[in-house]
Amino acid sequence: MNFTFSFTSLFSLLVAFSLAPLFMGVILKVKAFFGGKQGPPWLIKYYTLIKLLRKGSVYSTSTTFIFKLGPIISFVTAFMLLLFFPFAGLPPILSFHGDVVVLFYLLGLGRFFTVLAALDTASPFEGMGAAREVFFSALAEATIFVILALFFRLSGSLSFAEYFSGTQVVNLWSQSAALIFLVLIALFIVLLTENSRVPVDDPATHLELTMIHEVMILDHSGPDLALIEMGAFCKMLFYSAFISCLLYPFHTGSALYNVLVFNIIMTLIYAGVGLVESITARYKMDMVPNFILTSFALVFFATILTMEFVQ
Amino acid sequence: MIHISNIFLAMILLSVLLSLRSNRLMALVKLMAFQGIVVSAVPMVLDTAHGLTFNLIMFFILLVLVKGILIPGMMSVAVNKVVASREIEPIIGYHASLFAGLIMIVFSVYITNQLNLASLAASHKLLLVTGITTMGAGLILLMARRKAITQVIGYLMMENGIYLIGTALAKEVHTQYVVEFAVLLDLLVAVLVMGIVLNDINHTFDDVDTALLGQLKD
Amino acid sequence: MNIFFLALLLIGVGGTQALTTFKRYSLMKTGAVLAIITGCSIGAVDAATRLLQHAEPVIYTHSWLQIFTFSLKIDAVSAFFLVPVFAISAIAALYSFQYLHDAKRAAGTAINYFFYALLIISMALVVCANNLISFALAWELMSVASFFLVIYDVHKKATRGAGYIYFIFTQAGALFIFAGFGFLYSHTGTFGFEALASIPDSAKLIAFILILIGCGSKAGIMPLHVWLPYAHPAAPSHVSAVMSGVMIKMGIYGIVRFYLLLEPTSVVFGQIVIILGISSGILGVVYAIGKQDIKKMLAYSSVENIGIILLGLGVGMLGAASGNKTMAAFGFAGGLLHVFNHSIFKSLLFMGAGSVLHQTKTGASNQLGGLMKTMPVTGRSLLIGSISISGLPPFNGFISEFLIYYGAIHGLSLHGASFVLSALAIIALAVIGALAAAAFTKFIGVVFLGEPRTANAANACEAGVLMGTALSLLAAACLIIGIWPYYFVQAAFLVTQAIPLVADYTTTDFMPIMTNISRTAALFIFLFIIVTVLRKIFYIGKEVTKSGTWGCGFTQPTVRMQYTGTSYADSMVDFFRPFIRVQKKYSGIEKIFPGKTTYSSHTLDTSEIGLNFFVVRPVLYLLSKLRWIQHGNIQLYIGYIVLAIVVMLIFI
Amino acid sequence: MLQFVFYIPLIVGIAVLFLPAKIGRVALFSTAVIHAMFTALEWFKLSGPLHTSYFSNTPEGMLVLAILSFLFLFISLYTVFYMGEVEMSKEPVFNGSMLLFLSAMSMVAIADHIIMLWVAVEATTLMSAPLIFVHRSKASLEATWKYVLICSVGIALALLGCFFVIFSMEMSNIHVPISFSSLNTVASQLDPVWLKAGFIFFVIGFGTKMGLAPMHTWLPDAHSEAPSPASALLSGALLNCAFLAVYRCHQLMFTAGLGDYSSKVLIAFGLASMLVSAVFILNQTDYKRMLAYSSIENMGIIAVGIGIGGLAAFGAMLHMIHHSLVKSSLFLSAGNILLGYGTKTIDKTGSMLRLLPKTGLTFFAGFAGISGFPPFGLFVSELLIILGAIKAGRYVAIGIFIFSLILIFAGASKLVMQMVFSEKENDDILVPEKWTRALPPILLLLTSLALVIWLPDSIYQTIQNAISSIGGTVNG
Repeated sequence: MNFTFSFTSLFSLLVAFSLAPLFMGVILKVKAFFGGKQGPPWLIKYYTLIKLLRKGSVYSTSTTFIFKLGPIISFVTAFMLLLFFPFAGLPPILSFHGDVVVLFYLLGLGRFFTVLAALDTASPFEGMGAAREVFFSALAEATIFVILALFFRLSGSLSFAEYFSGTQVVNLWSQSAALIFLVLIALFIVLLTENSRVPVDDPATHLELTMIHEVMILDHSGPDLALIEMGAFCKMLFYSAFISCLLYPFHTGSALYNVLVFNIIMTLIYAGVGLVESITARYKMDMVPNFILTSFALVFFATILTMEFVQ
Repeated sequence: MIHISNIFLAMILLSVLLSLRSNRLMALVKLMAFQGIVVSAVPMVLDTAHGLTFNLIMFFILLVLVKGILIPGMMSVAVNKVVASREIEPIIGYHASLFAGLIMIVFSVYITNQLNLASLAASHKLLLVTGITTMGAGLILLMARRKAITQVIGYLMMENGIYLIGTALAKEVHTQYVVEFAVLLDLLVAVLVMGIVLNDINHTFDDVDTALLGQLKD
Repeated sequence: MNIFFLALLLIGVGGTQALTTFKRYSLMKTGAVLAIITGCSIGAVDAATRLLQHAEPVIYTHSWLQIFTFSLKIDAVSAFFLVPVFAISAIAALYSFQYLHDAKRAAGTAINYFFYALLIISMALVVCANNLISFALAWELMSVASFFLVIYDVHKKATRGAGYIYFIFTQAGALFIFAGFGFLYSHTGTFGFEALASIPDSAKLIAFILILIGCGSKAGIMPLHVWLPYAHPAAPSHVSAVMSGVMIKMGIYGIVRFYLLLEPTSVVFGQIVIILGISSGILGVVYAIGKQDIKKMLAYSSVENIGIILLGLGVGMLGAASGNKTMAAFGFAGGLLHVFNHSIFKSLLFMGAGSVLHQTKTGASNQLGGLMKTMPVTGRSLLIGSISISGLPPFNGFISEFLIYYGAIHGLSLHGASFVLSALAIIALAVIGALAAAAFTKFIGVVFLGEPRTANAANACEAGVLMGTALSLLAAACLIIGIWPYYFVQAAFLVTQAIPLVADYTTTDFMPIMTNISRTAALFIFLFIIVTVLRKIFYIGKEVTKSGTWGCGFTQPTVRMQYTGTSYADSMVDFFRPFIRVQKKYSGIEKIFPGKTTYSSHTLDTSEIGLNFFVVRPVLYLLSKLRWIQHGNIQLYIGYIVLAIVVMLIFI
Repeated sequence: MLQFVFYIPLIVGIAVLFLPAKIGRVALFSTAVIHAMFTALEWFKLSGPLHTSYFSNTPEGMLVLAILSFLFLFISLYTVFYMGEVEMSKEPVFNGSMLLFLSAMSMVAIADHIIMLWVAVEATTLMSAPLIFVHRSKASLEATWKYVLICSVGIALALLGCFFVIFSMEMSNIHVPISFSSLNTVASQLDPVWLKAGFIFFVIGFGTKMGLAPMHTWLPDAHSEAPSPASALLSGALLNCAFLAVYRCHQLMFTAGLGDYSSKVLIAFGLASMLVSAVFILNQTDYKRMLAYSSIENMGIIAVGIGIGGLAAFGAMLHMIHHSLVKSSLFLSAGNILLGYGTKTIDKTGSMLRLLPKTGLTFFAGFAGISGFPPFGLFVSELLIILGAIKAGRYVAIGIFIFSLILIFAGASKLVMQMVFSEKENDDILVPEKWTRALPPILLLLTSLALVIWLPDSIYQTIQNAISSIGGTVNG
């Protein structure tokens, strides 16, 4: 395992991590803008976190230790992703050949416990959310792994560090731009799915029956909920960073400049998510699988195309 | 001598055809007795190399005793016990059976001519024709009639036919009387056993119609 | 070899003594369990040391019936399979001590132990068999023994039906294997294994396919898996644990062994195996999601895992045929390690399910719930088992799946069909993994979490200590292999060296990756502990209260309102509808004031339906149309004879 | 000395017909013992030379004789106890016929002269007829009638076959005694067309007796209606005798260089038998009929094995031995079941493990044996036949072979499981089982088991000698 404890790596990680709640605020702002409202303050998510961490909790009598494990594991797994990710093309703190498989499976572990925690409450609504969560993420998983396969086919690499910080980078500005373009669209769909954004899920709706992720954490409160929120920020951050690294060739140029560009692109991506949320409505539940399968079809198509491109 | 053997063979064929169209059991039994005697006599009238030996004559007597007297005797006892002594509604009608018998003759002539039997004398060829016809007619009786007794008669006829074919094909050197006797004994016991079973069937079912004997099936 | 025989002898003694002492129930059980565990432990330790010390293969031969030799050989492959055979059997025996508790069925229990011992012995012989005859003999003995184990509860109609289906599949499978052996024998002219590599390629393929069908029916490859969901629920749980954990792996062993012996060079072998792996894996897990009986669901999950194993082996075969070392070594090693891992967590899950069954008297998950509070040991062990079987880190299932991924991803550098199949293997693995997580969150969530749905479930209490011990041992093994996989991975790679292409594959080629994974797992645990501590700190001095679950405004929640397994699975099952049929019965609402309505659903197995519809029924129909042959009419019978003569004379 | 094996039972049998039943039982068993002793003498070549051209001790004949003698020993033992528990009005006839039947079968086993063989086979039909109709029920009468008539017709055709074989010799102007041993020496000079014709009639004639489809029609009736000891003897020994006759002719054909043709014929008939038995074992309602069809199947397997030759021929011979042992054990168990439940209908049996545990055990073990599971011998023989068949390149044949085996297994296992394991409504048992009646089937099964673990060299040698004349070898 490559262990890089350079200042820049740590710096980029910390910047990204600490900005994650702010980026979420961007989405809210964009939505408010399109709604013709002023919207919450930019730092709303920080306030929420602080508020939650200061509170106590109410636990359902139905629950067991799993209910408490859920937030911890979902946060830890999401956070671990960040340790391996080359923010702004800077070498990540940790990386090894094959780490992507481990990381996506760690995300799966987080999901496993989130779902179990939801089922632990004996609430029919949370069960409903859990069922949707596992189903949709299973479809998204297929897309992710096809992307990994495609990247291996293109560059022979199997870790985030190799994708974005080495010599054989995967990027929109390379030979296989057409393929990467397909990947970008697919990845954006996965981002919407995995982070429970419109049009897959609507975290802001008031009817629990129509939610996926938000309904699963109904019974969590206090620091537990804060952990879940932070996990969600990390995950969103990770996917956005993934997309941004594909969009811009960070492996060239100076670190500071890269971090700056990176954060701008990140803001744009979050704004894009907000834009999508503002102008589309949530799909009917039975339309969602088709939506996710579109992403799968795109990347699978791209992978098959490599039979022609890569010899 | 040739003429005599031909006459004998003609008589056998006649008995075969008659038996195919006969519907009275008693008449059938009598035909069988007649046929048995004639068949027994066939080796005597054939032009054998050795002529008439003592053994041959003894064996003829034995054959006549079994095929002409003992077996028909047993059959007639059985027939007398049966209430309905006619064949009613045969599976294949009498005319059809007769016609089948005629076809059988043509067929056996055809077969005999087809076979490359240069070594056989002309009389043996005719014997072969008769034998095959008799055997075939026996099989027809077995398949076409309902009464168990008629089937026994069919069996006997078939046996006669095979015996004739054997006589036609095999030269005397190979037939050893011990063996012939054993064959004859088997035949006798077979008919005896069939007779006993027939008797029991008649007792149990009040008839010897094989239509009653169709309970064991899958 | 002597130690091996000593182990078998002890196991055999344990089994046979049960038959003689069954009048004294506890004595019989103690004797049988002790002897079997001792024998198994000796055997397992022997096999493990043999494997890790690179011991030279030992051969034992004995002349049999003048023309045969009964030959056994323990090489790395055998030893690798021997370890789970003995180890899992020992733990299941421990578990059975309290599981079989009905003194009124003393004779039945004794018979069960006898055949249990026979099953272990025959499985050990299967993996050691060194020629066609020994393999066939051991294989058939295994079938007989397992059949009798399945029909332990013979007074139940469902059990008899299950035994019947199993019996047919096992015998038909054996005949296919024999036919495959026929092809091998016809080209080598000997019963031995030695010359198999030299037979022509076409013969290799035919023989391999026949053996694949035969072994596949034992292993539960998708269209041939029909017996599994019947037999496993019917059998007592320690038996299902051994059957599902170990016995079905004998099918895999057969495939591996004959693949290694045949040394094929064509890519077709790998392609066939991958395709079978994809179908078994994906459909198996979808059915597992759809089934609500816990043991049935676990049975389908076995089908799924056989699919994963086949994916690994198929990737390995493809790699070996294409000359891609990484692919060959990692694919094969991953498949083999998954054999080992699956034997651990599947037996854990089956025994855990057995404990649930034992305590609540029902296996229908929709009747259960909330058992985590009343059965903590079982619940926690099964939670670990479920995470492992979903292939999630830091548990053992992930290690083997990772190896397969690694192999398959390196297969992407191939071209044409091999490339597409590698890609498909990766996608299949991903989908299987995600759906397995769905299946097992359902399993844990519906059975152990939430509120109990029936009185039986509410009144359950923890099963016996020995049962709990067995479960905990296996759960611990899952975690240990997940965090320290070195020995196990090394063992799997050692076996892989039997493939000529990767015979020189050394520790340095794969160990760094394993180290990385192990460190990642450790990092995860480290972070987990830190966050847990931090969370504790945040709660210091805070008010923590208990309350009912938030019902989203609904004020009178009942336990029946909980999401059931059926509803949890509904949308996923619906998605795979062409391959899985759900029979729904809904009485509907007819009046303005609705009366009592009922709803029931039942998942049907498409392969079973297909087999029934396209094979069994047409054949039976055709044969039933031939029953007129035995019409009872004597004239007709004589007609047959005449007909036979005529036909024969025509064809003279 | 050789002839004693049929003289003694013949004489004792005739005597028993007129003696009281009690003495008859003793005579039955003691004759069985004496017969076994003579067979052993002959087996180990301890007796003096032969003085006749009608009989000879060929290896295949000795094999059949040994099986017959061995089975008869246990079956007579069983009969003695069986008779003690059932009322049979004509017991002397039954016991006497058993001995006469033994005599006839022994004669088949040692016959060398073609016509003498024919005579002996026909005699077996006639001697066994009384065994079947001893109950004189409607069903048994019907069965006997069909048995006697169909077999007589069939065997009469075999006589024609004999004549054709003789004629094939005359066509080529050869003059040797018409015994198989001397014919084999001149086989290559025989006229092939007539020899083929002779073979056809031989196979159809003796095949009728052997139960090869489509001439098998009498077999299920006779075997199911006969009292169980007789059924055991019919299935275990008689079928082998008929097979021996077919085998002799196949041997002659093979020596004459017509082995290809006769092999094809045997395989065709064998497969037809297997398919037919598959048709009727599925959905069978009568367990004795099921066993009877299973005999047809196994005779088919033997025919296929012999037809394929090579290793499969060895398998076929082993199959014959083990099938006899296991099938007669099954029929004896069936006799116990019939005594216990008083019915042959499968639906009316059940709960055997509880009601008739020993019989249930032997019946199920026998079933496992007949289905080719180890540790019983049919496992080895079926495996050998499959291996041999593929080695010989008979792919289609082995496909049908395996297909039928699966069907038969599927059909039979359902029925047997229902009989042994299913719950019976009431626990009425007419005659409770006894060790004395359970022991012979157990011993027969154990013999099969023992022969799998250790096959005596003399049996192995005998089989090898027997199959060497049809190109059978254990080395492929």
